[in-house]
Amino acid sequence: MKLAVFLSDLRRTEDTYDRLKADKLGVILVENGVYHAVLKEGGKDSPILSKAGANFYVLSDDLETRGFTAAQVNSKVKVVSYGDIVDLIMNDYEKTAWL
Amino acid sequence: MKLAVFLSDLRRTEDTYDRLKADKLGVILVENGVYHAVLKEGGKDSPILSKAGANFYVLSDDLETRGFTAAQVNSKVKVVSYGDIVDLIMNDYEKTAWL
Amino acid sequence: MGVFTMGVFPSLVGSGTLDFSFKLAEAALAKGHTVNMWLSGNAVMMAKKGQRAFKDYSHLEKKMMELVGKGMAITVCEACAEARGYHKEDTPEGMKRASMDWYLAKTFKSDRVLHIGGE
Amino acid sequence: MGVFTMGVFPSLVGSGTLDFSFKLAEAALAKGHTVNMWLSGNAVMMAKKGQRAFKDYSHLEKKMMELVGKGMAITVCEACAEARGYHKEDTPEGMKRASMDWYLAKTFKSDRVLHIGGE
Amino acid sequence: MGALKLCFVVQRPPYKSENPRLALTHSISSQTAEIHLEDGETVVPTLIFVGDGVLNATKNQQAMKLYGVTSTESHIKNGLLIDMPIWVCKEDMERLGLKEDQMIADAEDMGADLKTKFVSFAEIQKEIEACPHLLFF
Amino acid sequence: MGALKLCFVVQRPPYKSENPRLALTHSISSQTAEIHLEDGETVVPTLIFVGDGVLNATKNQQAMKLYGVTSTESHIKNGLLIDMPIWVCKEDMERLGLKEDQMIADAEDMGADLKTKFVSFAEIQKEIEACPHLLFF
Repeated sequence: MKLAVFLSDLRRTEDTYDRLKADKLGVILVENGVYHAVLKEGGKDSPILSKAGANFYVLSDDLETRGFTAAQVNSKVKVVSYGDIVDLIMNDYEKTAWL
Repeated sequence: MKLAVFLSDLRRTEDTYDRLKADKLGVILVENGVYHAVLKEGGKDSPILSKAGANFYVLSDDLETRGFTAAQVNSKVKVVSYGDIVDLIMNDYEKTAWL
Repeated sequence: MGVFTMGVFPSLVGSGTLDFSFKLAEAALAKGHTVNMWLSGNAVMMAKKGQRAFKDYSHLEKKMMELVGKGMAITVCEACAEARGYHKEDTPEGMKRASMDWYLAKTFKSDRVLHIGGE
Repeated sequence: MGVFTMGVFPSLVGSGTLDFSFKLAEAALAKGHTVNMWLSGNAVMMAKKGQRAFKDYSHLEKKMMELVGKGMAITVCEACAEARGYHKEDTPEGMKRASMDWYLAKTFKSDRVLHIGGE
Repeated sequence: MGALKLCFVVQRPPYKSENPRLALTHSISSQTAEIHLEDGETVVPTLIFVGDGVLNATKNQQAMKLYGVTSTESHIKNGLLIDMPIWVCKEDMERLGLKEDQMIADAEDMGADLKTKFVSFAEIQKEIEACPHLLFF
Repeated sequence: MGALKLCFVVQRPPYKSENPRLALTHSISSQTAEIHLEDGETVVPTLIFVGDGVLNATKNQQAMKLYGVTSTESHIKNGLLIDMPIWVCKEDMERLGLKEDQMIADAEDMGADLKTKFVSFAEIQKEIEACPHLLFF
């Protein structure tokens, strides 16, 4: 399946993300999920970004709301707009999971 | 200080609990915090219960609401009623922290 | 162009999730998609007329009416609203109340569903 | 006997935190303590008259009036209520509305404070 | 024309918020979704408890007695009564130290034929793949 | 007679919920608590950001521009303007990789004299011990 996963928190209370598999996986970081794209906790990338084979996206509005800019975003992650997220949902992936 | 800490969740999103120190520390498990008193995740006690020198309490109403009984409670933890919690707050500790 | 249905559950005054949902709906409408929105649980707060606008809180009633004007179907969970004391007469114009089967039936007719659950 | 003030913030229809707060207040009153309660943020939902009782949700209006009858002072955050569309006329009898300084002043006069924050 | 499979996946413990309760009430409402659909169209839910969500399916919950509110247990039993498949992840029960005899196995007391299925995450993954839309709670 | 010290401790990131915003509005309202108190009685707050709560104190937040809502940044600056001590935990900034130049250091643009204090957790622990009542958000 082609699955777009939304993450909206810095600290997760589920482990579904670690277990779910998809042939094509998109991970869209929104709200407080955007911190995974910019923080280096203990000098390291967020473990969220180590999911093999996934494509990572971060919502630019939610980054800027929190005082961060595209320049600070991890190179694994693509900065996107609301319109881009619509295209990801409607064209690139078949289903979504807000974890 | 004499501090009563309330924990109401199974998965914590703060690390204040691990860092706060008190001369006398009471840890009162309520709502979904009661799971720390009964679950043995991976066969082990909850890490919550390893806080050195603390006294642990669990609210009986919230245990039973979730299908557990006093018989299942970890021996480190004392089962208490709402009335007991009032006494802990008013008599045994000086201040409270709901984390 | 497709049919996109969003289910919005955990949102509240002062939370970013409702803002996110309305901005995403707006972007989907702008691209020509059909958009349905189901507000349930705490998100039914949108069903209350007379919310006072403070700069400290996002105030979405105007945005909601704009999106309804652009053709978005927006429905709130009737029981969730009643439990919170939001009655029929509180519901802003253009917004419907229904039971949960409305949402499930909409998912049947949708190309994509984004169900925003969580706490 | 002491003065005990609770600040209740994150509660909602369907959450256990309001239930917890009211039961704890009841137990404190039963032991002869003076109890103050401040409801802020989402917990202001108690300020709304006409919440319909469903078995699926805890319904605390009756319990609240009982505790007020036993002398508990219960006040909700006025701005938080207005932002949610709960106006003065929605407030059940015996319950007050005030600004946040009411709560801070109560903590001044309290032997113990339990501030229930979190999300 | 046809049936739509929907996965309702509950990942969090009960009672903190309305979240797991809404998964139950929404999945049960699939029974009446047909009034909005055309002849022969149905919505077919599977309700899945995974991660800490398996804590929703413990038995002997006393929520009604102690707090006057319907327990998650009675909702799950209502689900079985209307023949809705209810799955609980075995690995998560094991991880949390929950035994099968602590869990809601059936709703025989209410006259339900269907029983709870204790399944592996691999089976849940397959069900998720088979559903066109996913509703995570 | 006398001053009551109150610690407001914010442990979680901004914007998910009202939580950090309420810490700010409540601590700022200590300014007017005197109307309910007797002559000479005051409430003296310290607002502390700890753990992930330090993320509230990043600068250049665009909440007003993008979502039409007051930023946590502008609330913090209002706090400095009324001379409320605002403390941010240094160890947590370091752990999250936040540098001091990314943080709100002052509210000079608004005419405030007071500056943010970047402190160790040991100092926070001492302040918590010195306050008769604690308000964790």
